[in-house]
Amino acid sequence: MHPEQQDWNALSDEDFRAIFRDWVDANCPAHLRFMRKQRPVFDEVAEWYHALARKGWLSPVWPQEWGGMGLNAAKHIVYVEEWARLGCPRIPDHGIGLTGPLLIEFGTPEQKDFFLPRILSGEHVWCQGYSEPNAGSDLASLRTSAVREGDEFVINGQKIWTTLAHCANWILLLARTDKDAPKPQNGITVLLVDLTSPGVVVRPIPNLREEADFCEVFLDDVRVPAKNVVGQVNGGWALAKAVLGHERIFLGAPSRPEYALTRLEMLAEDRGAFDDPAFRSRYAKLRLDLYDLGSAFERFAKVLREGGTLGADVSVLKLFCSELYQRITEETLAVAGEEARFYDDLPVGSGHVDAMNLFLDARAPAIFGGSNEIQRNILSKAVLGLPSR
Amino acid sequence: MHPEQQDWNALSDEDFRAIFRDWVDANCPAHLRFMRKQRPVFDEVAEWYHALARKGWLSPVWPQEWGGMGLNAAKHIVYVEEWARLGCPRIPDHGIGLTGPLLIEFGTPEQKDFFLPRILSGEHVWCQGYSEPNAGSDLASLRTSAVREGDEFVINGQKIWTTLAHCANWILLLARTDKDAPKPQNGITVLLVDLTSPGVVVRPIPNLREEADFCEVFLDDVRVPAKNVVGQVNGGWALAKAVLGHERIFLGAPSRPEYALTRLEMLAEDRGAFDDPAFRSRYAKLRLDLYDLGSAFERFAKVLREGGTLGADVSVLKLFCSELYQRITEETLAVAGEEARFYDDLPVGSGHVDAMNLFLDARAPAIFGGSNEIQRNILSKAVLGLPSR
Amino acid sequence: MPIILLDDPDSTLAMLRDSVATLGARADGAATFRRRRAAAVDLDPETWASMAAAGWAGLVLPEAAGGMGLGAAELVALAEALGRALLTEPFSTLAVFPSVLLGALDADIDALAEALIGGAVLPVLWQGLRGEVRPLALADGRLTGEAHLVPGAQSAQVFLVLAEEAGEPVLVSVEAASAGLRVHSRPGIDGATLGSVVLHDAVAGPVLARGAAVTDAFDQAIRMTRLALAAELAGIASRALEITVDYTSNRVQFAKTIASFQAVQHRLVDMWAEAEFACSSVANAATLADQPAAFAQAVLAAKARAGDAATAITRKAVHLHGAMGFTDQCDIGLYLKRAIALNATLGQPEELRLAFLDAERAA
Amino acid sequence: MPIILLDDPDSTLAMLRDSVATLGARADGAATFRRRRAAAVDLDPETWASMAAAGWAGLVLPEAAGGMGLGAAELVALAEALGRALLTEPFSTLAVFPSVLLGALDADIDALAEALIGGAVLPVLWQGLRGEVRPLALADGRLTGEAHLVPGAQSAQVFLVLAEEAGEPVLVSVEAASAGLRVHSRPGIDGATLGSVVLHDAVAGPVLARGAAVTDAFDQAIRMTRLALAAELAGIASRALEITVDYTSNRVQFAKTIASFQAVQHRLVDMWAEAEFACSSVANAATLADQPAAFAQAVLAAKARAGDAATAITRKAVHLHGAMGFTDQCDIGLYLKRAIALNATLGQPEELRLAFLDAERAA
Repeated sequence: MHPEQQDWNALSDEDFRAIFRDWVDANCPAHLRFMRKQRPVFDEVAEWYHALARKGWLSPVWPQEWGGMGLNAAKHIVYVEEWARLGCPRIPDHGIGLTGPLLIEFGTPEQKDFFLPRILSGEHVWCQGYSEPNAGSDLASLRTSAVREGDEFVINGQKIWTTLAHCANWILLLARTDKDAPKPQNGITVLLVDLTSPGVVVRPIPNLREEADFCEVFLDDVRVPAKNVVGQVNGGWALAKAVLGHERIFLGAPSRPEYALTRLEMLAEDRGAFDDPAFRSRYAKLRLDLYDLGSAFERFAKVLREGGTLGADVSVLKLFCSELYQRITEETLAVAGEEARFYDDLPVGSGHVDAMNLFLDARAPAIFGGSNEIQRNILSKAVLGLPSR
Repeated sequence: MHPEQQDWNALSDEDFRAIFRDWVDANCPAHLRFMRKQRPVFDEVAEWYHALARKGWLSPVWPQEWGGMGLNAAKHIVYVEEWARLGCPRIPDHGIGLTGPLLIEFGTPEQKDFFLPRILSGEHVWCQGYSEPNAGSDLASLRTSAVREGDEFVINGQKIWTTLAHCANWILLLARTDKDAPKPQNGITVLLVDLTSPGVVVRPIPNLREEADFCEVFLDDVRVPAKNVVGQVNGGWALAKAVLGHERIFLGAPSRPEYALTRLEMLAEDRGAFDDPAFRSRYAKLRLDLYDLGSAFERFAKVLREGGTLGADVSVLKLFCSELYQRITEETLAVAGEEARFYDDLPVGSGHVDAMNLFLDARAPAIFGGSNEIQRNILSKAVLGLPSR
Repeated sequence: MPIILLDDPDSTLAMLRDSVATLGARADGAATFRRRRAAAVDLDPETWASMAAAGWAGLVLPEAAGGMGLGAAELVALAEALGRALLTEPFSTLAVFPSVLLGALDADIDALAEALIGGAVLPVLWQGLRGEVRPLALADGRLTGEAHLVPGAQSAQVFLVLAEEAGEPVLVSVEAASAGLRVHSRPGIDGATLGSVVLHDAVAGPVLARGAAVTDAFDQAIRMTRLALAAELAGIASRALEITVDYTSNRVQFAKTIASFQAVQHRLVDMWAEAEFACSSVANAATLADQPAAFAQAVLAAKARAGDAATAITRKAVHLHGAMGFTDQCDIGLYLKRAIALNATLGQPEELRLAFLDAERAA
Repeated sequence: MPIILLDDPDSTLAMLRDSVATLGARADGAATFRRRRAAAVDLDPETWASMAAAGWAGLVLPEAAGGMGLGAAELVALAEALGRALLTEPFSTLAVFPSVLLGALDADIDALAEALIGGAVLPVLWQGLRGEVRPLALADGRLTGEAHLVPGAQSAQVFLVLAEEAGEPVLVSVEAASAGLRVHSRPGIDGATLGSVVLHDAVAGPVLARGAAVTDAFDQAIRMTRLALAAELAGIASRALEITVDYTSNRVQFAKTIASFQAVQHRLVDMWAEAEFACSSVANAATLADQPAAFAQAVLAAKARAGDAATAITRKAVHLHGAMGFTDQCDIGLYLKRAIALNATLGQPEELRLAFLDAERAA
């Protein structure tokens, strides 16, 4: 256990919230609060990353024996809520949120000993290599191959939408190890791949905001030691699906629409839009959508708090949240009026409102993490039990 | 040719419009204008029906040799537009709009001689027997059977959603004459059936407004002379689809939403809603939707006016029109506020606004005449050419 | 399927839900709706009596006054269950409203409370025809004026009346049988008539409260009644969704069930999401009942959300029932009509949202 | 696929459409957009010159002034084609606006018209930062003040300036190279910079018009520019729909094309309907050009409709392109950005609709 740790779960939510908030507020640098950029790269937030690591608070859910805080779901929600409320920046979190939990659950002792400390130290920055050009929503059809040769796997293929790969040095890769598996998802393996290996080329893909949030990763005869397989060869599908767990609730956390609404409010205040009852009417609708997203989030958080597990129905939060985020940013452009012609941020009395930045960013959450159409397909079966014929 | 007839198509649209409007305005009784009831029964509008028949203006598109006006599509549009503008009531029109045109195109000389004059005189009031309990949108699966016995067909089965059957004395019936046809639509026949025949039972179905717009028709060993078959036995599918022609444009005619908008305006004026900019904003949207429905209607009318034929794309009018009608009536309930709790009409300075009547009526057009979902299916294939796999 | 999730440590909520289900099984809600509508009355006396017998008339009346003294959570559970069962007697306006109003007073309400608990109908006269607050005039112990949108006006024994005397609000009662009191009825969309009550020099009972105590009591009554309405609307929304899932899962067109079409599935998912949000919004309000400022806001949000959800879901439900949904014989239309009625009672969503915003921005 | 249907008795419209297609084939619109954006300039000089060479700079300038003297129908056909081809040089604001403004004057405009036809950039200074009308001050033949949202400010040879002199509106010109004139640029969402032009005692040319003649000319210029913008937006809407139909008809997920999923099909149909309505609304306006009062209303309707349609369709189009749509390398995002820019130019839909309503209710 890290010297700063204690049994956080034994505290009341309120006490934990106060302790966490006070320290974060005192230690998260002001220039990193409420950043315009949704996904800063490692170097931009390294200072804050290391501060958290020193405190032992970098990884909220890892067990304390591995340097995490060991928070249960209820405390994890508090952690995420306060993080958002204080405007802390998103840190490159695939190591903490994805690779770490996967290794803790399925990794060998050697894998844990080697990789986990290097995540906490920031030496290893991870990215997630799942999607491919023809396997976006439909992961089972991925084609990147890993062929065993002695103690190594030789990897060939291409990944895409690999978030922040250009700033990462390791990738958690899904690759096909059995082309003849009766069901396509049965021939997939999870591998830990050093991005500095020969044969790896990473190419950033600028997004609508002309920022490189994600990348293509080309793998050409890349050799990976067999000891870097996580779990069973050909058993990767279950692993890839297992790690989400209760964290699916955070895909619907109100933080993005909440941030966008404060920006809309700032712009509306500055432009006098609140004097227009027609705007007030539309704003009130958005405000109450956000308020009720909070109530709905709490409805699922309550399940976790009482020790329950979440069903497929939790993705209703993601649907509502992503679409609300879009609607808020669309209204912001309407309030901007002729100034919606500008690409850069709009000056308001006290600073700037990144109206266009948010509008464009809001296109993403309805697509990534399983498009909203796919979510609706899943919900129609898993929750409503609708027939296929 | 009826003594009052002339070659209407030789007139300019403007001239025809003026002649038609002046006579209708002078002759359609005031108490029948802008009726609350969307579908009055024959007796309620008999006076107006006979006036039109005497004038020779009852059936706009029938050829003049059969007592119609012989209007082309452009003039027909003028006819329908002025009819709506002057608030004339809908008359029981299945004889004029459905049976008549079908017989004129496909009937035997005897059928024409017998039936057409009786439609014009009002002696025969027709209804349309297409839908069945398990064949609503999906007509090909209809099951009412007609079995040949000598010079007669014996009919058994049930029809539903038969508009105004309880006030009709003849029904244009689709029945299955071949159960073993390779494609189900190939075994269907059109028959002219006297509703006063033994074995016919008509039962009205009250609708959401507790009015009997439509009925169930039960047919139990009903005997119909074989000479009452229209076209070929087993050839009814093509006939049933043929009669619509350019008249599909009228499913999207702006008259219903236009009427509803005047009601919304009356209520809003009386209640001071126009002083509320938030209402003005919503009203302006509805107003311009109606305005643009007019432009879109004109886009298709122009095709007809220039002698063209309409494609599947014309049903965009029906989609937009039916959904606009709904949105207008929903806004009317919002303006009604607490008074939306009343079922009866709402008093305004100069009369009454039938807010709830219109709201409930507006549920229908999105369903009948091919539900809006079916329309979208058809459009996605016929207009956008979207793939099936 | 969506439900208002609330802590239920001693199973009171479950018991209330069971008891509604029992009544619902006996008194078919849809049939009662149609019967009452045909009779042009304001409530179904038998169902109302059963509800009173179950103790619901005094559910939120303080125990000191002989009521069950239950709170927001119990009220919400009961009202949601009534909504689901389509038990459409005017519980929120004729049980909750007078209970909270009377319970908030520092006055002798014993006789009125006893009547209320026993199933007597005690409508409150306070609204104008447009729903605005419209006190009657009290002078020399006599009432003059009119009130509208009055539930149970035909069946009333006693009316509770918001009046003004010398510029100050007062609350008095008046016997329904008083000379100088007349009732006119109009049909309501949910099958119960709504009354207009016109008083001319009608003899009032003693003044029950006066001044700020009256306005405070009205605020509380309106708030709790809105909460009950929100819960009832959430119940209607959830049940209408279930009925529609059932119907579309069994109705076959083009050799497939309607519910197997993706466009229908996505629409049903959206309806489900609306119902979920309605339920969680009402749950949120119920859990804030002991924090007055937050509760006031939460109730506004819940009533707006549940009203929008219930009207939108029932409209879509009617559509998904196809031609059948357009008939009076199909129950789904009754859910639509009931949703419209409750949504329009004590504030439509737009108005509630603006009240929320005004309060928040004033804070 | 949706198109603005107009009578074309002498095939002028077809010729204009062909000529845009020819330019579009040579000057790749998407590539030009990206190049101009990277260079942080206000237009692509080569494309602009080609457009002028084709006669489009003076398309609606009266023949008497050396223009082509064409009308609303031709303007609409050309602008629609530009929208479809993603030719995003500021045609509406830098060709249509000054052409109509100058053409409406009873003044010697020959030199200015010649420059305009030849491809010179003559932006009009009249807008404040929020888009409102903000005349500069003219005194003793010198201009002071600032204008914003100015297209082509960096490339301008001459500015046309709305100013006030002694409380009266006047129109004057000023050389871009004048001492006392400075330009600041900010990036626009459609890849062209927008200028702020600040004048301090800059020497103006002779007064071109004064009083009501100036406001009338501005009204006409704004109206025709809005019509051109509406047509361009309708073209963007239609083309974005086509691109999306193609993409989804070829992109395979779960062993089916995306466009074979019913939910996607219905969404595409709705997008098509929006584009159809945009086209018919613009066509309606074009046919009313000779009826001033009706035309004014029709243009408001068309710009509102086409703006809503283009922004909604391109947003949905980006979504239907999935992750690909979120990349800058995919052209569909450029259509979205262009739609936003034009929609926000000279009035967003809400503002236009309210102007329509105000005019109608005042009538």
